[in-house]
Amino acid sequence: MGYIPHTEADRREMLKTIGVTTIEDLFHEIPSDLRVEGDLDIPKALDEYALVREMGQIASKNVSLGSLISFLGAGIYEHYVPSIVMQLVTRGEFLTAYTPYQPEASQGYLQTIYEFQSMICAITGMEVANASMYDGATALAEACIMANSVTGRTRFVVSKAIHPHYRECVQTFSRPVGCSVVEVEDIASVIDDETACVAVQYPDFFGRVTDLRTVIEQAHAKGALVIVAADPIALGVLVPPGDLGADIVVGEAQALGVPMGYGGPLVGFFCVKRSLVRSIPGRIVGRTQDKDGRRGFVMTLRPREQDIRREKATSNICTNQALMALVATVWMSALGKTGFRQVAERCVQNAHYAKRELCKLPGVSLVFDEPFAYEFALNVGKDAHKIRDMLMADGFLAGLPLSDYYPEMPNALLIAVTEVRTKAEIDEFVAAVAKAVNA
Amino acid sequence: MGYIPHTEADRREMLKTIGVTTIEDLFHEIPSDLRVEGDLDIPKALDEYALVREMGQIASKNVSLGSLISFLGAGIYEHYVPSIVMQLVTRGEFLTAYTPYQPEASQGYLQTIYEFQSMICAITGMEVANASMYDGATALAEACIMANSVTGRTRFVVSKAIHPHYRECVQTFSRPVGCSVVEVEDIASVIDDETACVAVQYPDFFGRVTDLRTVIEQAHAKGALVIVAADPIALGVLVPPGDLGADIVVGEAQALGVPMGYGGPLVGFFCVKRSLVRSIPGRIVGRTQDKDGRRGFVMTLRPREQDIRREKATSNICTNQALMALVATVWMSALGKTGFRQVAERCVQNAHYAKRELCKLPGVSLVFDEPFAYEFALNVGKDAHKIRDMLMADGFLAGLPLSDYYPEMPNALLIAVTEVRTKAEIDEFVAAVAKAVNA
Amino acid sequence: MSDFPLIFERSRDGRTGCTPPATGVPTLELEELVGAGNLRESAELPEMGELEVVRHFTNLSHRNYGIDTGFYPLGSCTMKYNPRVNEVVASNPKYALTHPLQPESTVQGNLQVIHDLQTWMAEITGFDTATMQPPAGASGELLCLLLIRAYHDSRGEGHRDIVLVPDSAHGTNPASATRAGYRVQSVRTNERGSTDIEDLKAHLSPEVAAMMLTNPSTLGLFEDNITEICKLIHEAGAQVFCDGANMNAMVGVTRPGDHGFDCMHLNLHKTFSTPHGGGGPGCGCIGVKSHLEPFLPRPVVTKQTGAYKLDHDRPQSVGRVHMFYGNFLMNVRAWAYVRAYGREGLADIARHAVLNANYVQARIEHEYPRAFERTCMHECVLTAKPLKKFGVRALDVSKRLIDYGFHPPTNYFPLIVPEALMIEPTETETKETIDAFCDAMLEIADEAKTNPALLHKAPTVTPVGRLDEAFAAKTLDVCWTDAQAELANR
Amino acid sequence: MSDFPLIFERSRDGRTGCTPPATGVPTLELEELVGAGNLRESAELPEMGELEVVRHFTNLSHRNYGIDTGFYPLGSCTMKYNPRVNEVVASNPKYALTHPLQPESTVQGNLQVIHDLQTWMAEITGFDTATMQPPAGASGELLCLLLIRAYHDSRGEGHRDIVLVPDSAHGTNPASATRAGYRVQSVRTNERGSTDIEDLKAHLSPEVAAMMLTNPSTLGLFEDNITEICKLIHEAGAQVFCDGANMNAMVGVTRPGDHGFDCMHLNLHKTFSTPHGGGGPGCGCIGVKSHLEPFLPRPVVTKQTGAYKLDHDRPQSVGRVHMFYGNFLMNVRAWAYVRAYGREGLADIARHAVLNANYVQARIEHEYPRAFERTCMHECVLTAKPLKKFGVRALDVSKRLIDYGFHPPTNYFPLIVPEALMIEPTETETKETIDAFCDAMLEIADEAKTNPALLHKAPTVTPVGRLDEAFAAKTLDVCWTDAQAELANR
Ligand SMILES: Cc1ncc(COP(=O)(O)O)c(C=O)c1O
Ligand SMILES: Cc1ncc(COP(=O)(O)O)c(C=O)c1O
Repeated sequence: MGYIPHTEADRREMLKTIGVTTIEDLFHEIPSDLRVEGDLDIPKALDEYALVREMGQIASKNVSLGSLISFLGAGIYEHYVPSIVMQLVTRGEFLTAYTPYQPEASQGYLQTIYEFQSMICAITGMEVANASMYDGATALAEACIMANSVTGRTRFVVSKAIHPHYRECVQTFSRPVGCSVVEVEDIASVIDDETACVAVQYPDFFGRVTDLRTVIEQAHAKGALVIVAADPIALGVLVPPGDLGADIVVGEAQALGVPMGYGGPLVGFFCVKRSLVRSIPGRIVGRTQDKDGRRGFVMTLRPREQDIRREKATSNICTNQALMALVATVWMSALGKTGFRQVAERCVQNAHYAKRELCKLPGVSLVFDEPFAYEFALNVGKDAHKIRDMLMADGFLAGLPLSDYYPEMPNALLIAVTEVRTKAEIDEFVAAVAKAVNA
Repeated sequence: MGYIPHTEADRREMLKTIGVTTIEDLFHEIPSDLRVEGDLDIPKALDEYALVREMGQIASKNVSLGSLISFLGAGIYEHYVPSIVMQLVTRGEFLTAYTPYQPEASQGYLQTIYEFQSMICAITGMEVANASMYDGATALAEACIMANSVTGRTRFVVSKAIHPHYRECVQTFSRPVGCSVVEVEDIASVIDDETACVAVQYPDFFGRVTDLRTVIEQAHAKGALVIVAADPIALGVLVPPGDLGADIVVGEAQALGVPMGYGGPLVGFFCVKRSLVRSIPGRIVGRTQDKDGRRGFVMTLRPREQDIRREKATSNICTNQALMALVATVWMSALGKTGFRQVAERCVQNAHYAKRELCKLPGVSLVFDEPFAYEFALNVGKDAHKIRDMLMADGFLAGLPLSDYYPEMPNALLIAVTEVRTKAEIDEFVAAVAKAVNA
Repeated sequence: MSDFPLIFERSRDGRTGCTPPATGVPTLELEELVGAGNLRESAELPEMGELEVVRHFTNLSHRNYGIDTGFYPLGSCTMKYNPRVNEVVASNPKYALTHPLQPESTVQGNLQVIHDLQTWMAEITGFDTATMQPPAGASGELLCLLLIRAYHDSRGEGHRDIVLVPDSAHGTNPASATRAGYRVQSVRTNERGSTDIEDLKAHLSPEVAAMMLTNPSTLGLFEDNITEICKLIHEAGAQVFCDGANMNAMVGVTRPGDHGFDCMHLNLHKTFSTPHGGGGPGCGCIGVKSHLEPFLPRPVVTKQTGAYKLDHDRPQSVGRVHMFYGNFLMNVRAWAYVRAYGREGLADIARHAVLNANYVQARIEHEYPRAFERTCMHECVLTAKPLKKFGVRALDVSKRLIDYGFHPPTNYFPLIVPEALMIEPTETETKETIDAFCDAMLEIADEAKTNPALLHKAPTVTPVGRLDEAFAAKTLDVCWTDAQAELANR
Repeated sequence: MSDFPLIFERSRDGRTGCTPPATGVPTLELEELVGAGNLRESAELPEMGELEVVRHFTNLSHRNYGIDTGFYPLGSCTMKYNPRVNEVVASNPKYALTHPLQPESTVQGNLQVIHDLQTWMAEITGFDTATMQPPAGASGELLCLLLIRAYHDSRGEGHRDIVLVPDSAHGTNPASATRAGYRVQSVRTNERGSTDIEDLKAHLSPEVAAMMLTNPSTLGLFEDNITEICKLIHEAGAQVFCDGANMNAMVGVTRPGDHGFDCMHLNLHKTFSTPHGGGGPGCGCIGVKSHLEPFLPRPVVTKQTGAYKLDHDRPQSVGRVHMFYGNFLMNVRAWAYVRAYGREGLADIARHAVLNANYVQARIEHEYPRAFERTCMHECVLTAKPLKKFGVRALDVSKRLIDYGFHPPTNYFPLIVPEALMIEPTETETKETIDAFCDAMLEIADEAKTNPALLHKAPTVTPVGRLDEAFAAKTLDVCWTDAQAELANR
């Protein structure tokens, strides 16, 4: 198999033009002791048919959400994806293009990126969004580091109610550049004049909707930037952080039509106030025109980027998650203003119905009292891992045992309910939970 | 749900322009007693997510060849289909076009049809192929009727070794136009001066490869046309009927990349000698040029067709199976000269290996002695339906019990082995047959 | 720019593309296996790498107009949106990878789809039963006529050998009648665009087997006096077939079965959104009244005590009309389409199809007059006759539309309307799209008056200009050969 | 022609498209649920029908060049064929519909894919182990530097704070070094296009933590004395990182791990054919020698007694570098790609990539001289300097190539080559395609001499001409608002 089209005659003629006798000759600059002898220790080639079969067999060792009824979220969500999304996005013109360095040959993609940026701004209430980041977690880390370079301060105050993986990424990338990360529950108490930024999640990792106004005021009072890691689906109904005064809004946009894909490829988004536009990491597309005045789009503010600014760039990011941003763009277009709102409302209604029914079970209660959007921490009164495993046997992916990250919550499951769950499924789940907690 | 984009405002403005008040007004010419009252007795609408789930549930009542190892052929075959085929064919520009009545806006499709015609000619050894027919069976019926109009004769001599469904279609469509169908085993004996055509299958329904030269000579001697219903895969290795002197070659091209799809949509092909081109049914695409000499393609010889010639048309066919012809075209291009040959050779080798192994089993033998390509009738020494059902329980689709069509063969299974079966699968199958015939 | 290469022109000796699975079995000499003298040289298919194949067809697709690229108001063809969810459900391997000769117990899902659809199509059309076997509209017409023939035969009326066809009918109607062994007689259309009842009466005789009537007619008009017409024909002992290509005007609003028809055909690739695929596959369906049911083609899908069956035991059946059960995967799509609207939404299809067509008519009839002064149904038939005095024909208008980014309407059909422009916008188009189309039509009318050359030269935005059809018919190059390659290269 | 509309310009108040599933649950007032004062008005997304969305993106795709539409010799990017079978296997719901926080026992297939690939990548690159976590090349670079930093820290050498980067390096190298908290010092390239060893020596000091070396270099040249360089750096107590963006020259032929590197990154979206998707997703991978293994990011995929595990218990780990485990579905594709060639075929990739690049160089270097007089590897870096005297720049050549139907090569990189044209044909292109490209390059050289305006005006076949980048930076319209819509409509 393989994808090399050369015929024997092609090789012969090409070598002749080059002026060598064998392909080997072209490698003469590689010292012979550095050459691989014989074949690598890799399995043999598979023809296409066998390849598909083999990969199907490996896949069948997974239990997917095709056969489980899932209440698991924690940053990655199952949502309705219109059939048109993948069919449009996988068109070869999109799939096999690269970064639109040559704008005239890439107007299609450039326009979709401009549209992506605009829609993300509409959802977050911000003025500028970039073309995408790797994922929500690394986007948050980038945001903190951006706050460092904007403020010159090195202290990052990070809410403990931010997704643990987000916080881990912030830790990984902050320390090497000499910044310290303070993870706290009560943010207000620790903001000081050295604080570069305050980072909160909205809704937070536990699904809670807290009013951000106070913390934003407090941070701004100390000259710190406010970074909000926001869930785009929840922003279908919640006041957007831009309206509340956030300086930077980041997040994970997987929920906007991107397959869960075992956690990748995802697509982070990154928004800032217009005043911060020159500090934003990654690519941005802007509108322009050709000499006949025809509208066109180009990557703009390029001098921020690594290929031009090198060690002084706002970030090292180069390849981003453009295709997933396109997925989100088509998804947002397909659902539109009305459909997007409906998704969010239905998630909320489903989740609150599930919560009401679950909390009727003896020994089952909410961990927190605050209002929530469509995810909530449930105390199941018993070891959450055990309950999760029992429910798995009934065909449910019951949610995330929180003790994996918060040992102080051994009996808590983090449960997400999106619009794809029917009332019947929720009712069955509640019945299964009842059985499990009574077992 | 539904796909109607009208807003309330749209409707209002449009009605105003038309000059009526309600949409109802537009139906004023339909007498009120002919109007549907209330809703039809159709199930309620499903949203897209529910629709996909519901159709998935219905599908799960099938046992597909995804989970069965199949040796069933009898006119429809499981083959390797490169991934590129469906991904290219389902591009919207192809999928959602119609008949290329406006050639300037349809050069893409027209060229693919010209390429299809050319490749079918290359495989069959014929000079002209049309753009497609509904399927192999109706193509054979059309061929007989064409023979009737070309020769003015009304007697069709049809080999009993032609696929029973093909023969049934010939019967259905011949009698109304006043033609008689003679189904015989020994063709030579019945060809007479009233014979419009002789129809044979190649390889025949039982997979046998018989030399067509004699029958073609005999038919031509009596002034009858020879119609060969040919299997395109077998023509990867067998002398093409065009080389042997056939006048018309038809067949089913499903094997060239088209999903089995429970028998539809299929794609019939229809070839003739150049001298018969003006009698061919259906559409044909030909090369031409614009006034600047640029090459282009158009539907040609249109005056044969029903929309122009009406009751005197060569056929009533209008919509054909263009998309499936495109599938076949991409498939033939992807496999190419070498790959196509390999497919055919591997089918033959696999089938003959299976035959050798099966015939080693006591009580199991071939029904016929003639050479075959990749399908053969196997005497399993017991009721073939029972054996088939036993093998089904072991995960094998064992082939076709021939007694469904030939009551004189109660113990025979028609077994096809294509290139997708591995040696291991064949060996397992042989073992399962051994078990079944001994049970 | 040089010509877009044929795939054969891209071929290179010895190049290979996709590789079929390797057989692991011990092999023997091929000729021994298939018989001496039966072996051939490899067929001259192109020799291409995989990427080259991808590029060839991707770039060819760019040279093709489809509904997905723009407005396609091709009259009589109902070029509505082809929902992509239909493609998703139909590509499910549990449908796509089933073999037509599997035991019935293993294809209950398939049989349910067919049975559901039969039931729904009968309900929607007002007939007693339906079959999904015909692979396209024309085969549905022919099948209906075969049923009618069998019916007459069964009553000893086999001598009836005439089928009446309106002069406005689609070409498949007379062609199908011929295929069913009938003689065709033409019935005139009156000044309202309906069947001329006097002419009909004049044609009715004991030799008439059936009339084929399109309702709404190919003029886009609902047949006046349809009940009376059916009654007259029945009184003459003949049957009435409805060409249902125009069902999009009627879904959920009125049912041909209630009009008095004995049978009808549907084009699922029109009314029920299955994709046209560049000319096919279509998907036929016929609905029949109970007196025709015994003659339905074999096998019939039935439901008995919860299980679906293929009933082959149909002694009066006309036989088999398709290699298997019709274009099954198109049934899957149509099933999805019916359920996407459901009982509560189906009538909206016809309502908006008719709204859009009347809107087009209202917006442009001052330049392109209606053929008949009536409210149209799902399509309007206009005429470009007023432009003739500027040397402009309907075809010129059509070609010029391509330059404006639209697919042209159907031209010169129905035959009885001079310079016909048959415009079917369908219900899935927005007002803005239709407005843009109407604006273009009006602008073209202006151009016709002021600068007709623009129309005669059109289209200019396409990869080729107007093509020489006579040259094609004369050269008759319909199959690539090396010789032709040379010719093309000159 | 008017501008191609933005999706917002197609929006109409009240229009709806795709409908999410209806919740069957009893509902309450929304504000009660999410808290008083927390509700918003609906976000201003476009309001479109489904067909309009299909058309918008279908027609946008027509305004975009991809490998599937033509030759894409963008240097340093390895724009090879993206096999469609990879898309098929990766869209299997059993991969695509798995959640990253499912219990390990339910994702053994996923973990196997990752583990297999780790193993194969380590084998192909010659390192002891590999991780698939970085989502792109730059993140792989940064990760390697974080490992090096942790390594130095673990040995009490945390004071080392300089990273050496060749002047020819890709911009991500210095940027990543900064992100890892290092100061960057530049090392010169010598007259053979290799590292200037004297300059390197001059930079080596106890403060140097690492050198980042691209091999083959961004000049498309195999580093002279690579073993010696690694030795020198090691002697100075520093580590050597290999930028593996150019692995396509080496697969199966030579292994950076054997050259003396301590770690390297790969871009699976280059060497291993995962699609570039208009700028991403990429897929990184890093290979490391065993001394760096303790520092690998969490979690590490391991195999223990037949079961695959996610090992979080990595006390020396640098932490987490991706939200989960990297771009997993890209791993699925890369797995398929490796197995499509297999042990027996992998070396053919590099062999033909190098063949194609040298062929381009040989065919056009008389007009576009090589930057260095050497055999190139998988890409050749040429210069358009000779055309400068005709007022023509590398950019003009590139834009003119678009008119000939080709995607331009990389321009002006590496920075040390004036008027650089960095051409990477990849192994999946045919000789004919490459010949056509070379012919165009030569013709353009002629045009430059005889009619440079042709180049300055290029491209002309695209929907827009050369775009004003300064205008974009000045206006900074990066987000659609109603106000801008008005502007655009003027
Ligand atoms: C009025 C009418 N009747 C019949 C047909 C024939 O249908 P089909 O093309 O599906 O065979 C058509 C299709 O073009 C039509 O428009
Ligand atoms: C030489 C080199 N190094 C590193 C990179 C960065 O890789 P990525 O874009 O995947 O982050 C690139 C990509 O453009 C490159 O060409």
